[in-house]
Amino acid sequence: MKLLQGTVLSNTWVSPRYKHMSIHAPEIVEECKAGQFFHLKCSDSFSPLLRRPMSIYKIVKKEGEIHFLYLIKGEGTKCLANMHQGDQLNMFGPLGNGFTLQTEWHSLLIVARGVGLATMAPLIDMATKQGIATYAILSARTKGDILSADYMKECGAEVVSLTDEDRDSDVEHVRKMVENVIDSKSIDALFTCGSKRLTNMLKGISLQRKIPGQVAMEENMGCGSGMCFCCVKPFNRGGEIVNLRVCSEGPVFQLEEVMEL
Amino acid sequence: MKLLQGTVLSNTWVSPRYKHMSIHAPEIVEECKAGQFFHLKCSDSFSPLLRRPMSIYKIVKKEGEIHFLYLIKGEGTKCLANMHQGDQLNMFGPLGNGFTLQTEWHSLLIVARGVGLATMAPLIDMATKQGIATYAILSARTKGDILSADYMKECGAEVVSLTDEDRDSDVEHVRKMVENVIDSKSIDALFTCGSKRLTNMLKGISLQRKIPGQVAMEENMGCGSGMCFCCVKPFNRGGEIVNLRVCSEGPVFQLEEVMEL
Amino acid sequence: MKVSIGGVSMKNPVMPASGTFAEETAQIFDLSVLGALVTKSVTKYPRMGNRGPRIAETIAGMINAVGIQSKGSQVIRETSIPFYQQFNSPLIVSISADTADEFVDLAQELSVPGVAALEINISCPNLEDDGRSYAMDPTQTYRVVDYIRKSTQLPLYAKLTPNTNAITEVAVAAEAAGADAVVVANTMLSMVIDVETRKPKVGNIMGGLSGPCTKPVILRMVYQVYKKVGIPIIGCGGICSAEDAIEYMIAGASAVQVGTYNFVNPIGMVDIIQGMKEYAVRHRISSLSDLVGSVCVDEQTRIDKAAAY
Amino acid sequence: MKVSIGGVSMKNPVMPASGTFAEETAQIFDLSVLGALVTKSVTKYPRMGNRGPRIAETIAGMINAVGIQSKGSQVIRETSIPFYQQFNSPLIVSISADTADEFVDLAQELSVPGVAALEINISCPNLEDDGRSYAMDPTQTYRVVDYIRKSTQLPLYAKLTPNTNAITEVAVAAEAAGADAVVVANTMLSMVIDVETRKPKVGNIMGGLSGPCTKPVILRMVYQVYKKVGIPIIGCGGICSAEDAIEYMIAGASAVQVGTYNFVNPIGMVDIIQGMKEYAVRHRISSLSDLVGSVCVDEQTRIDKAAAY
Ligand SMILES: Cc1cc2nc3c(=O)[nH]c(=O)nc-3n(C[C@H](O)[C@H](O)[C@H](O)COP(=O)(O)OP(=O)(O)OC[C@H]3O[C@@H](n4cnc5c(N)ncnc54)[C@H](O)[C@@H]3O)c2cc1C
Ligand SMILES: Cc1cc2nc3c(=O)[nH]c(=O)nc-3n(C[C@H](O)[C@H](O)[C@H](O)COP(=O)(O)OP(=O)(O)OC[C@H]3O[C@@H](n4cnc5c(N)ncnc54)[C@H](O)[C@@H]3O)c2cc1C
Ligand SMILES: Cc1cc2nc3c(=O)[nH]c(=O)nc-3n(C[C@H](O)[C@H](O)[C@H](O)COP(=O)(O)O)c2cc1C
Ligand SMILES: Cc1cc2nc3c(=O)[nH]c(=O)nc-3n(C[C@H](O)[C@H](O)[C@H](O)COP(=O)(O)O)c2cc1C
Ligand code: FES
Ligand code: FES
Repeated sequence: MKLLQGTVLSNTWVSPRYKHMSIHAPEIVEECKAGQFFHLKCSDSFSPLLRRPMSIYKIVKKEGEIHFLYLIKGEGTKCLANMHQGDQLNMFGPLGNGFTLQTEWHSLLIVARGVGLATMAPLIDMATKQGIATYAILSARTKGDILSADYMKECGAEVVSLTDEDRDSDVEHVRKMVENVIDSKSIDALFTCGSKRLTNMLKGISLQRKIPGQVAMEENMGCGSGMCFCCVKPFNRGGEIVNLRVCSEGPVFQLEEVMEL
Repeated sequence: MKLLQGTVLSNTWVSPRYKHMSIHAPEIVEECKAGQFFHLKCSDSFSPLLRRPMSIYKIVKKEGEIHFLYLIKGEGTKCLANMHQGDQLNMFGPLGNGFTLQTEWHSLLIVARGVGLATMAPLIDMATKQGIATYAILSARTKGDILSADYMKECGAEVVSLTDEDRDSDVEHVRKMVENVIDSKSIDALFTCGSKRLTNMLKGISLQRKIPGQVAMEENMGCGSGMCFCCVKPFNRGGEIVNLRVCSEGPVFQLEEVMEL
Repeated sequence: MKVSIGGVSMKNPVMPASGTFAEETAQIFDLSVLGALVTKSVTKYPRMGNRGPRIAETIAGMINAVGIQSKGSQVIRETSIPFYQQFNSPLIVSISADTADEFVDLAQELSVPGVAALEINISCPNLEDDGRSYAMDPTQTYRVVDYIRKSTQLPLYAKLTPNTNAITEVAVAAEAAGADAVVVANTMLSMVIDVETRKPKVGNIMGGLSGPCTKPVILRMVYQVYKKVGIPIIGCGGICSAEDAIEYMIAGASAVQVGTYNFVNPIGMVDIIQGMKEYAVRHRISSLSDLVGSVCVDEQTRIDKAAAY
Repeated sequence: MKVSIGGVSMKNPVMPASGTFAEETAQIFDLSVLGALVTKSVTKYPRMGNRGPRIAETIAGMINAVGIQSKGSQVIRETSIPFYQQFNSPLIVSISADTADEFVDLAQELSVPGVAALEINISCPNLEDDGRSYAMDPTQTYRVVDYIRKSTQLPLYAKLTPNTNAITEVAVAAEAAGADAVVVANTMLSMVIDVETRKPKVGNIMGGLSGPCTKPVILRMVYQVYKKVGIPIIGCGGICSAEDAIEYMIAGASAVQVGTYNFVNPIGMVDIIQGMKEYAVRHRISSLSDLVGSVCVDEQTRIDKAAAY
């Protein structure tokens, strides 16, 4: 983890609610891993005061680029959205533990929703580079919000998109699709991010079918680096309930450890 | 007084420390008078929270323009300095009482320093339009800070500039110049703004020579419109010490009422 | 939007906070849109107030040390009260005094037609208790409110100070002594120093902090007081938007006062009233009073003793 | 830049505030640059802390309700204390307990080599006084500090709460009971509610407010306490810059603690130390201690009783 000033290369609207930001930060790019995040200072003023956690969406090692894909939600992301090419972005990271891939895995199923899509894109890239096949079920409010589908395909995933507007995104429907994919593609591991209900559903399948899984979690953060215990959530670790820090013990956790959300 | 959104026409550096901003605000321009001010909201965020008082520097009735000339001092004026052409400026004003000219006056002496120069420019313009001659002694830290001299000349004043860097701006030297001008130009009234020491000196001359005078005062403000009593200063009104509101009972006061600053 | 606060009917729950509003406001918007009008605290005799500077900006707030500059009660009676009668909103006169006797005199003098209620500013330092304010202490609060209560028929709103560790006890004492509502709260005693000159930034050295920075503390006090008193609470501290006002109502306030934000946005109260209407429509709330104290809290009891961190 | 706080020599007056600093900070900068190191408050036995969310942002501040998640004193003794010994800055261990007896046990257990002083967090609700904190009350403060004092030779820093109207009396009581310094202050009890869900934004309903919004109130407390106690004051509340730290020293603090700003700027303390050096050079101050309590105030006496406004 480093504290550094990245330079904004681009910051463009990719849907009415999301922006895609690319940052030149060559000094950090080698350290970055899918599933990790940066804690970003969105403004120089005291409001908003705190940093904002943002997953790594894309790592372009050769060019020294880190990308973010973010939903404009409140004050912090509004400030991010106001940044222009050439501006300096104060970044702290990479933070947390990324996704881990076992060498014996051949095919992964990824289920993501909403802002969780951003987190999953670099996982697909990483898996493909290790010769692992990836199948992604992406869910969002509108078609416009399924932004990373193309990039994920480019990275090598086979992608299905579901949206609330098409009314095919309900949990039961997703469950059926997940079971189908597991059956037809002999999936070795499950990955998810972005939805409590999908996480709960996937955890059920993971336990039932004994397929390991990983989930990237979100929680409000203070320090982002393990010092303040502001971001803890309860997890079930070996039968015992323990409070773990999303920022430093996560954000990626084993699916089986997650408590009913 | 109105609450309105003006449109920034230009906002340019005129010296290393000062900017000149012109605003399109046709709905208000007819009401504006030299010596009055606007209370400006410099940012949309809560820091800085309060508005900033800014004298009217120039009124261009035909074009519906109000101009400000301001020193970049702290957070508020920094935010002002960051505004761009086309941005909306939230303005409250015009506020306070401007300068008043008696019909029997023929020649005025104006002594101003620092940010006080901005306040004096429209007075000269007003006097000239009423056929009154104006003589201005301008004082500042550096030659670069004597920004409005040209505009004042354009407006019709005879201008002398003094600066700390030329070491001709000390109060004693100014006093001599003032006395010279009074003697040679048969001055009817004195006007000042921007320096406590010059105001004290001028008040002395005003009393001694029985020449009426007016001074535009500054004080930290809350409401800017007479409600909160945050901006009061003590004045000597008819032998009695009274607390008067700079925003609404001023900012222009009779020189003789000013207490030793 | 209608509310009734200690017998005073208001067309909406939004009113100005004492000291941030005056006759001049009528030049900016029609005062009849307000739930009520609240004067700057008046004293019996004219007062000069503190020396300047009287205001200093802080981060997301401001400190004032105006010191109750007042024209005295007679002037208020002869000019302000008649002036405000042209508007269709009840007038609440805020009174301030150094002794309980002076409070009683003032209350009697100002219990005149045109005044709908008296707000008693017992959160300023007084002369009877070594510069402390009555509202720092439940016993003193009871004493002074009880005494004033007996001197007037008008509804009494007791304005409390946040500079106490016993805000609920003080509120309970005010209620017991017959206050018809409590205003929670006045400003927080504060200080800022200019590091270049080493001088305090307000002439009075210390002053009262107001503005958005204070909201989390005052909101907490409203929540605590609501659980202990039956009279209406008027929330006051840092309100800058309809959402802030709603937040206070959810915490337990029946009405709100807006102070510092009037300086930031001269038509702020008008915007807040409008925004509250829109919130009510959006959330299908037929009466804003349904919001009062509606905070969703489970395990209430556990929580009351819970650690701050 | 050197200071000595209750017998602990520090190379500069800047240290972290308890709970905002941990071993992880060593990955960001060399901890030896700090005046002292301060641990998160430890309890005797492991504690889970409060349920989430534990943090909510407010205007220019934040509310936390972490609830002293602690691994227990044994883990601290075996891991943290040895870990921090690699750095050339004194270690101050913050302790927290629900009873005076537990405080004494902790103090004895943690009076070990490697610990330069104990900071006693008496500003959290305890079990002996109906959920109030010791530092809300001078008598309770005296009792608990006195009791702990007798159980250890280490310097004791008493960390006070701003949620009291008697901060000076509490500080005086802590001094009388043998505290070697007071930390002014902990967080301000606060609350924020989400107006869409009507739920409090922290799981614990209420939490402690920290960050720049609190500075004017805490600075005022430092100023008041400085006039009444002889032991050093450690100022803590909203410090985000060298100027803020200097402002606290001018008000009366001998050293400062930085909390929330560590989250905003992970190398914030390093920047503050550097900025203080530059201030000293710019103002030709040979020793920062010359600043302590140097606020320029005329008519001191008049002022002490002056109105907040
Ligand atoms: C590890 C991690 C990775 C994330 N990656 C992404 C991403 O790639 N793209 C994306 O769009 N969003 C992502 N998020 C969510 C993102 O951090 C929030 O949307 C953002 O903080 C909202 O800030 P705001 O000021 O716009 O909204 P507000 O709602 O005004 O924020 C108020 C406060 O709540 C916190 N907060 C609000 N929502 C969240 C949240 N979901 N998680 C944590 N804190 C929150 C903010 O940080 C802030 O302190 C991630 C969150 C985490 C924890
Ligand atoms: C009636 C009037 C007219 C003015 N006209 C001009 C002008 O034409 N050009 C110009 O450059 N300046 C003018 N000033 C001064 C200008 O208002 C201040 O320089 C400005 O408010 C500083 O804000 P800041 O945030 O940049 O500085 P900061 O020093 O950070 O401000 C902190 C606080 O102090 C207040 N403050 C600081 N200096 C002054 C001051 N001199 N007067 C009043 N409040 C102050 C600010 O408003 C703010 O609330 C005028 C002041 C008044 C009262
Ligand atoms: C300039 C100013 C003057 C004030 N004068 C008074 C007063 O005379 N009487 C009073 O009870 N409160 C007074 N107050 C306190 C306000 O009424 C209100 O309680 C406080 O400002 C908190 O609300 P806010 O955060 O919305 O400003 C004053 C506040 C300010 C800012
Ligand atoms: C997340 C967090 C955890 C804290 N934990 C403790 C603690 O365990 N013990 C303690 O005495 N103070 C604790 N505090 C209070 C800080 O030490 C400090 O007093 C407070 O944050 C004010 O300083 P600041 O405004 O610089 O943050 C905590 C503060 C925060 C923000
Ligand atoms: S955010 Fe501080 S420990 Fe996770
Ligand atoms: S600034 Fe409010 S009365 Fe002048």
